[in-house]
Amino acid sequence: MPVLTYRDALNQALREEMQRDADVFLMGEEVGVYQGAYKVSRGLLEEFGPKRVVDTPIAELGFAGIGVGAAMAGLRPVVEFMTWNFALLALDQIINSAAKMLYMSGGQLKMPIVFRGPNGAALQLGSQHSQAWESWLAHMPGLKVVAPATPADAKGLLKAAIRDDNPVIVLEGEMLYNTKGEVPEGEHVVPIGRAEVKRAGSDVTLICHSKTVTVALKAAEQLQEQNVSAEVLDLRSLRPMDEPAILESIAKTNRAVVVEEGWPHCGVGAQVVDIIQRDAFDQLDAPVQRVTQADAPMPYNKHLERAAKASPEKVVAAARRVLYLD
Amino acid sequence: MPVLTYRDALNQALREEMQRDADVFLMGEEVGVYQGAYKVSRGLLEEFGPKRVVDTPIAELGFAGIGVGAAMAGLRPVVEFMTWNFALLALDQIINSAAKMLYMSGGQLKMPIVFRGPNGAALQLGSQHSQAWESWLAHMPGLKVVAPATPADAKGLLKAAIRDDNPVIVLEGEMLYNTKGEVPEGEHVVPIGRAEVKRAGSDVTLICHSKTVTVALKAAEQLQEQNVSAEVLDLRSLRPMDEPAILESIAKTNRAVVVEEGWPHCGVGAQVVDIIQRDAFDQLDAPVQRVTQADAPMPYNKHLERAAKASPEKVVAAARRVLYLD
Amino acid sequence: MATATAPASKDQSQAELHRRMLRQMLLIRRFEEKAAEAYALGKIGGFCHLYIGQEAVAVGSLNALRDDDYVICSYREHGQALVRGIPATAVMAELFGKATGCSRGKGGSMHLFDAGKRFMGGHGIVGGHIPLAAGLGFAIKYRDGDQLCLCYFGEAAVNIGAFHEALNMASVWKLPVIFCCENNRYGMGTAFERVAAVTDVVEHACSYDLAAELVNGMDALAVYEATTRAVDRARKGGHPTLLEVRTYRFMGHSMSDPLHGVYRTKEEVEEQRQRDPITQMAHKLIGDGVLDQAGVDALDAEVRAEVEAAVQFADQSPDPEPGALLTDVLAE
Amino acid sequence: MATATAPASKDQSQAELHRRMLRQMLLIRRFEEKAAEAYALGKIGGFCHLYIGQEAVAVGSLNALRDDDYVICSYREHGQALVRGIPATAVMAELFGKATGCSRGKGGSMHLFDAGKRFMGGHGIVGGHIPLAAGLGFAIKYRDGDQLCLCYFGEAAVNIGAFHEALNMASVWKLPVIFCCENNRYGMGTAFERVAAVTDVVEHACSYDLAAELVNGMDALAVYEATTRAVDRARKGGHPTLLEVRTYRFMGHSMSDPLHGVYRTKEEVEEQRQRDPITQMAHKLIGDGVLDQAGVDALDAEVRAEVEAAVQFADQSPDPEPGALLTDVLAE
Ligand SMILES: Cc1ncc(C[n+]2csc(CCOP(=O)(O)OP(=O)(O)O)c2C)c(N)n1
Ligand SMILES: Cc1ncc(C[n+]2csc(CCOP(=O)(O)OP(=O)(O)O)c2C)c(N)n1
Ligand SMILES: [Mg+2]
Ligand SMILES: [Mg+2]
Repeated sequence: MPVLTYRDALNQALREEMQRDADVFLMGEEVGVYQGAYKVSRGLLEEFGPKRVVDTPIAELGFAGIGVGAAMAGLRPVVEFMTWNFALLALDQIINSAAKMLYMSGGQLKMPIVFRGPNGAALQLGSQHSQAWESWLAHMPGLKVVAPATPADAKGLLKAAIRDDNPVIVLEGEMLYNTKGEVPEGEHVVPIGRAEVKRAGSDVTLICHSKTVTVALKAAEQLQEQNVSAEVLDLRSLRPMDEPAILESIAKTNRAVVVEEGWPHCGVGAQVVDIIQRDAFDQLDAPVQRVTQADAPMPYNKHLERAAKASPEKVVAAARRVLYLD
Repeated sequence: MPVLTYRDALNQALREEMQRDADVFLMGEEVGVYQGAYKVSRGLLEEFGPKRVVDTPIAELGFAGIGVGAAMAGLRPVVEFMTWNFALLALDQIINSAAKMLYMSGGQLKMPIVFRGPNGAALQLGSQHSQAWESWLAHMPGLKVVAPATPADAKGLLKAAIRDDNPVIVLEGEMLYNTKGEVPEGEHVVPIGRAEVKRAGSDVTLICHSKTVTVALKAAEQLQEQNVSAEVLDLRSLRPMDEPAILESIAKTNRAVVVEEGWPHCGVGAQVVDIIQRDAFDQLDAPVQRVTQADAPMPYNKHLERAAKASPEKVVAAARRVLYLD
Repeated sequence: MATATAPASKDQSQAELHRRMLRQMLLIRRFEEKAAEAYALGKIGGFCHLYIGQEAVAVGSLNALRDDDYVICSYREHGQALVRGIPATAVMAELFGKATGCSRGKGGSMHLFDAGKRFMGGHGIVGGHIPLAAGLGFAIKYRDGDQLCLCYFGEAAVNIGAFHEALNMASVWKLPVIFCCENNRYGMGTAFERVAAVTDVVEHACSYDLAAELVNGMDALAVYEATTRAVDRARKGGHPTLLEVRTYRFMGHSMSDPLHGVYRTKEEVEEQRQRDPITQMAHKLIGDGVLDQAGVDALDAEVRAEVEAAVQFADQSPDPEPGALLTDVLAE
Repeated sequence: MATATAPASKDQSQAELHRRMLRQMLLIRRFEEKAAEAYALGKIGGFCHLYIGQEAVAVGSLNALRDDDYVICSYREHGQALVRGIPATAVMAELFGKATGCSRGKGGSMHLFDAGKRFMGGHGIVGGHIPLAAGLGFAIKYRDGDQLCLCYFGEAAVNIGAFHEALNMASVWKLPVIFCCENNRYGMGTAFERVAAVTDVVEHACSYDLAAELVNGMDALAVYEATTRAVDRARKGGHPTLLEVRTYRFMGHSMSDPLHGVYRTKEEVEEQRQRDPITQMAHKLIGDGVLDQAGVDALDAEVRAEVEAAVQFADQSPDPEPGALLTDVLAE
C-alpha cells in the first residue's frame, strides 16, 4: 500500500472527490495560488481551475456563509479554515445556518458542506493560535465532527465527509500533516461514527483522537515496558460518538484514561466519562482519569507550552492511577 | 426583606454598582432609549445619562471588542447582549481578547468586564433563538461564568461580577426575569464559585443551575410525595465550579442527577459527572444520570418545544432510576 | 411570477400586473392583521414581525423575478413568502406551528421555507443571511445559470460585519445578487441615525463597486422598476446591485413591541400612515382606469376570504407528531 | 516620544527628530535581521512576522504621538514596539520566550505588550484588535482625556467585518482614534486586488464619515506629517481618521514563507527594494546636511551594537518558572 503523509492523504481525498463530482469545490484563504497555507490543496488550482478552487478574502464569517448558501443550492462546498482558531469568527454560520438549516426548514434543505482545517496547538503559536475546539463543535446537534489521527483515516474520513449530506466538521492537526502512513488507493471511505482500536490491550483503555492518538500509542509502549497492556481506542468521530466501541473496550479492561487536546472543563473527555460511568458503571474498577491540556491559555515559551500539553508521561501516570499502581 | 423580580434585582445591582463606581458603564443594543429589550436597564439612561448607558448598533463583535478595549484602559464595562444567541458573533472578542489578555500580556492587563444577557430557550423562539451556551463558555480558562437562579443570586452575582477584575459571563434567563423572591437591600455580594443548597435532602442530589433550579425544586416536591428526599444543589457558578459542595452533597446522598438546559453531548453536566465519578467513585451507589435538552435544534411548535426541554417529570424519572426504583 | 409581455397586449398585461400587485399587497395586509389577532389569542407564539406598511417592497420587487430565481429574507418575511406564492394556508399554518406549515411547524414565523418555490428562508440573526444570498448567487454562477438571488434585510443589518464581507465577495466574484435593504428607519427601538455614521445606505455601494439605487418604498411600481433594472444587470454578467428602499413599519417591531413606543412619536407614525402604499396603489389603479373602487373592494373581499380560510386551515391542522422532535436533525 | 518644538530651535529640533527617525528605522531593520538569524537557529519559535520594508510607517506615525497616547497593533508589531520605546532587550527576550521579555515570555512575537508605555499589544486575529482600538478611544473620551489611540493593521483586515463595525462606531461616537492601514499589497499570498472590490482603502472613509488620507509609506516624513494632521483632528473633538499608508514588505509574510513566493515576482520585490525607506531617509538627511555618510554609518553601528546586546540579553535570560504556566490565567 502506498505510504503518504497525512497532508497528501487529505489532498488525495480532495482531488478524488473533485474528480468524482463536479459539484464539489474548495474555498478558503490561500487555497489556490498559494497552494494552501499548509499545502493541503497543492496542485488543485492547476487541476480544477479557479472556479473550483476559490481564494477568499480574510472574511471567515462571510465565506463560511457563502459556502452554506452554495450548499442550500445543492453544491458540495469544502470550506477550508486556515486554522480553526479563525473559524471562531464563522461559528454563527456553522451553528445557526449550517447545523440548523435542515431542521428549521422542516426537512427541506440538506446541507452537504464540509468545514475543515487544522485544530489545536502547533508549536509556540501563542494563546490566540493554539486552541482545540472539539468539545464546542461536538456539542452541536445538526453537525457531524471527525478528527482523524492517521493518513488513512484522514483520507477516508474526508471522503466520507464530502459525500455526507450533512455539515461535517473535519478537525485536522497541523502537527500531523507531515506524519506518514499507509493509505489505500482510490475508493477508501471510513464511515463517520466508528471508533477504531489502534492497539489492542487488556489492562486499561486509552481513549483518544487526533493528535492524542500518537500520545496514547507512545504511552502504551511505555506501559508495556511496565507490564501493563494498554488498549488504544481512537474515537475518530466525536459526533456521533461510537458508544458501543467504548463500552466494548471497557468491558474488557474495566479501566480507562481519556486523552484529549482541549481544556479539561467541559471537554470531550467529560462526555466520554459520562458515557462510561452511565453504561458501564458496574464494570469499572476505578474512576476514569483524564489527561487534557492545562487549564490555561497556551503560553508562548516552549517549555511552558510543553508542560501545558498532554504527554505520554502524563498518560502513563494517569494509567498507573487507574490501575492503583501508585 | 423586599421582594423583587429577577429583572429588578439585576437592575438594582447595575444601579448600585454604577452609583458606587464611576468607571462602570453599560453598553449594548437597546439598553438606553428603549430601556432594555427585556427592561433590565429600565431607568438607567435617565439616571446616568448617555455617556454611561450606551446604545449600540447591531454589531456584537464590534461592541464587545469596544468593551474589551475600554477594560484594557481600566474602565469596568458591562456589555449586554440582547440574548446570548447573538453573542455567538462576539465570541472572538470574548475568547481571544478578553479571556486571554491577562495571560498573553504576562500579567499586565487586567480585564474587568462583564458580558451578560439572557441565555437558553424562552418560548417558541425557534432554532436560532433558543440556545444555551454554558458548556461553551465554561470551557474557557480566563473566564468566570455564573448562572443565577433566583433574584437574590442575580443581584449578588452581578455585583460580584462587576467588581471582579476578570471577564465574567453572566447567564440570565428570559423565563426568569419575572420570577420573584426576597432580595437583600444594598451591599449583597454573592461570591463567585460557591454553590448553594436550595433544598436539603438525603436520598439523591439534584445538581442544577439557572432555570433548571426551578425544574429541580418542582421535581424534589414530587419526589417528596413519593417519599424520596431530594437535595437541590444550585451550582450558581459554572466556572470555577464548587467541587467541594458537590462532593459534600454526594457524600450524604450517594446518588445524583444533573439537570441542565443545554444539549447533552459535552454539556456542563458531563463535567459534573466527571468530577463526581473521579472524586466520589467509592461513594456512588448508582451511575449519575443527566437530564438535558433533547439532542436537536429547538423546534418552534410548542408541544415539540415542551418535549425538548428538561422538565420535573424527566428529573423525577431520572431520580427514580438512580434510586433503582423503576 | 414571470410577467408575460407580448408587445400587442402590453397595456393589458401591465394592467394585469398592477392589479395583481394590488391584490398581493392587500393579501399581505389582511394576512398580517389576522396574524396579529391570532397572536393575541395565543394561537401564534414566539416572535412575530409584521410587514404592515412595507408591502410595496416585497410586491414591487418580487414581481420582477422569475420562478427559478432565489429569494432569501430576514425574520420579517411573511410578505415575501406570500408574494412568492407560498399559499396563505401554509404560511399561516407555520405561524400556528402546525405540521401543514411551510416548514412543517418547526420553523415558525421567523423561519418560513419553501424550497420548491426557491424561497430559502426566513433567518433570525441580523445580517446572517446576507452571506447565504451571496452563496446562492455563487451556486448560480458556478452552474452557469442565468438566475439570480434577491436578498432582503433591514437597514440595521448594514452595521454588522456580515453585510460588508458578503458585499465585497459578491462584487469581487460578480455574483448575480440583488441586495435589497428595506430601510424602515428603525432597528427595533433604535433610529438609524443614532447608530450609523452615514445614513444613506446606498453610500456603501461605493466601497464595493456595486450598482446602487435609492428607491421610494411606498411606491410598488417604483420598486418594481428599480428591481427590474437590477435584475437586468444581474442576468447579464452578474453585476450585483445594492437597492436602498425607503419604507416604514406601521406596527411595533414585533408583536411584543408597542405600536410606536418611546423611540418614535405617535405623530410620526400617523404621518407615515398617510403614505400607505396600498392606498397609493389603489388610487393609481383607479386613476389609470384599471379598477374602480368597487373593483378594489372586490379584491379586498377576495383576499379577506383567502386569509380567513388560511386561519381556519391553520387552526384545524394537526400538530407535528411527537416524533418530529428528533427527525430532520440529520439527513439520512 | 513627544517632540519639543521651542520656536527658536525649530530647525535644530527638526534635525534632531529626523536623526532620531533614521536611527529608529535602522534599529528596526537591524533588529529584524537579527531576529531572522535567531529564528533560523531555533532561538525564536512560532510565527514571526518581520517589518523589513515598512519601517517608515511605524517611525513616521509614532513620532507624532505623545507618551500618554495608546498604541495597538496586529501581529506584525516588532517595529512599533521598538519605536514606542520598549527596550530592544525586552522585545528580543520576548521573541526568545524569556521571563525578561516584555510579555514575560508568555506572549511571543505576535503578542508584545507594555502597559506602562501604553503599548496595548500585538494581536493575532486579523482585524480583531480594531474594535479594541475603538474601545481605548472610548475610554479616553469617557474620561474626558485628550489622548488618542493609534491602531495599525494590514490592508487585508479591511475585508473582515470587525473593521467595519469598529469604524462605524468610532465615527458615530467621535472617538479619538487613528486607523492606520499599512497597505503592503498582500495578505500572506493574496494580492489585495484579487480579494477586494475596491482597492483604495481610503474609499471606506466615505461610508463612515471619517477623515482620510492616502500616504506614501516609504517616506517617513510624509507619514509623520499625515499622522500629525490626524492627531490634531483626534485631540480636538475626537474626529477619527482613516490613514491608508502604501508600503511594501520586503520579506516573506512570516519566517516560514519564502521571500517572494509564487504570488509575486522576484522582480517586483527587487523593484520595491529600490524604494527602501531607510536609504531614502538617509539620502534626505545627507542632502539636508543633518548628517553625512559617516554619521549615518555611526548610527548604524550604534543600533547594531544595541541589537547585538539585545540578542545576548535574550539568550542569557532565564525561561519563566514552570509555575508561570498557571499564573495570570485570572487576576486575584
Ligand atoms: C445579530 C443580532 N443581534 C440582535 C438581534 C435582535 N434583533 C432582532 S431584529 C432587530 C432589529 C433589526 O432591525 P432592521 O435590520 O432594521 O430590520 P427591521 O426589523 O426594521 O425589519 C434586532 C436588534 C438579532 N436578531 N441578531
Ligand atoms: C481572522 C484571521 N484569519 C486568518 C488569519 C491568518 N493570517 C495571519 S496574517 C494574514 C494576512 C494578513 O494580511 P494583512 O492584513 O494585509 O497584514 P500583513 O501581514 O500584510 O501585515 C492571515 C491570512 C488570521 N490571523 N486571522
Ligand atoms: Mg429597520
Ligand atoms: Mg498586507
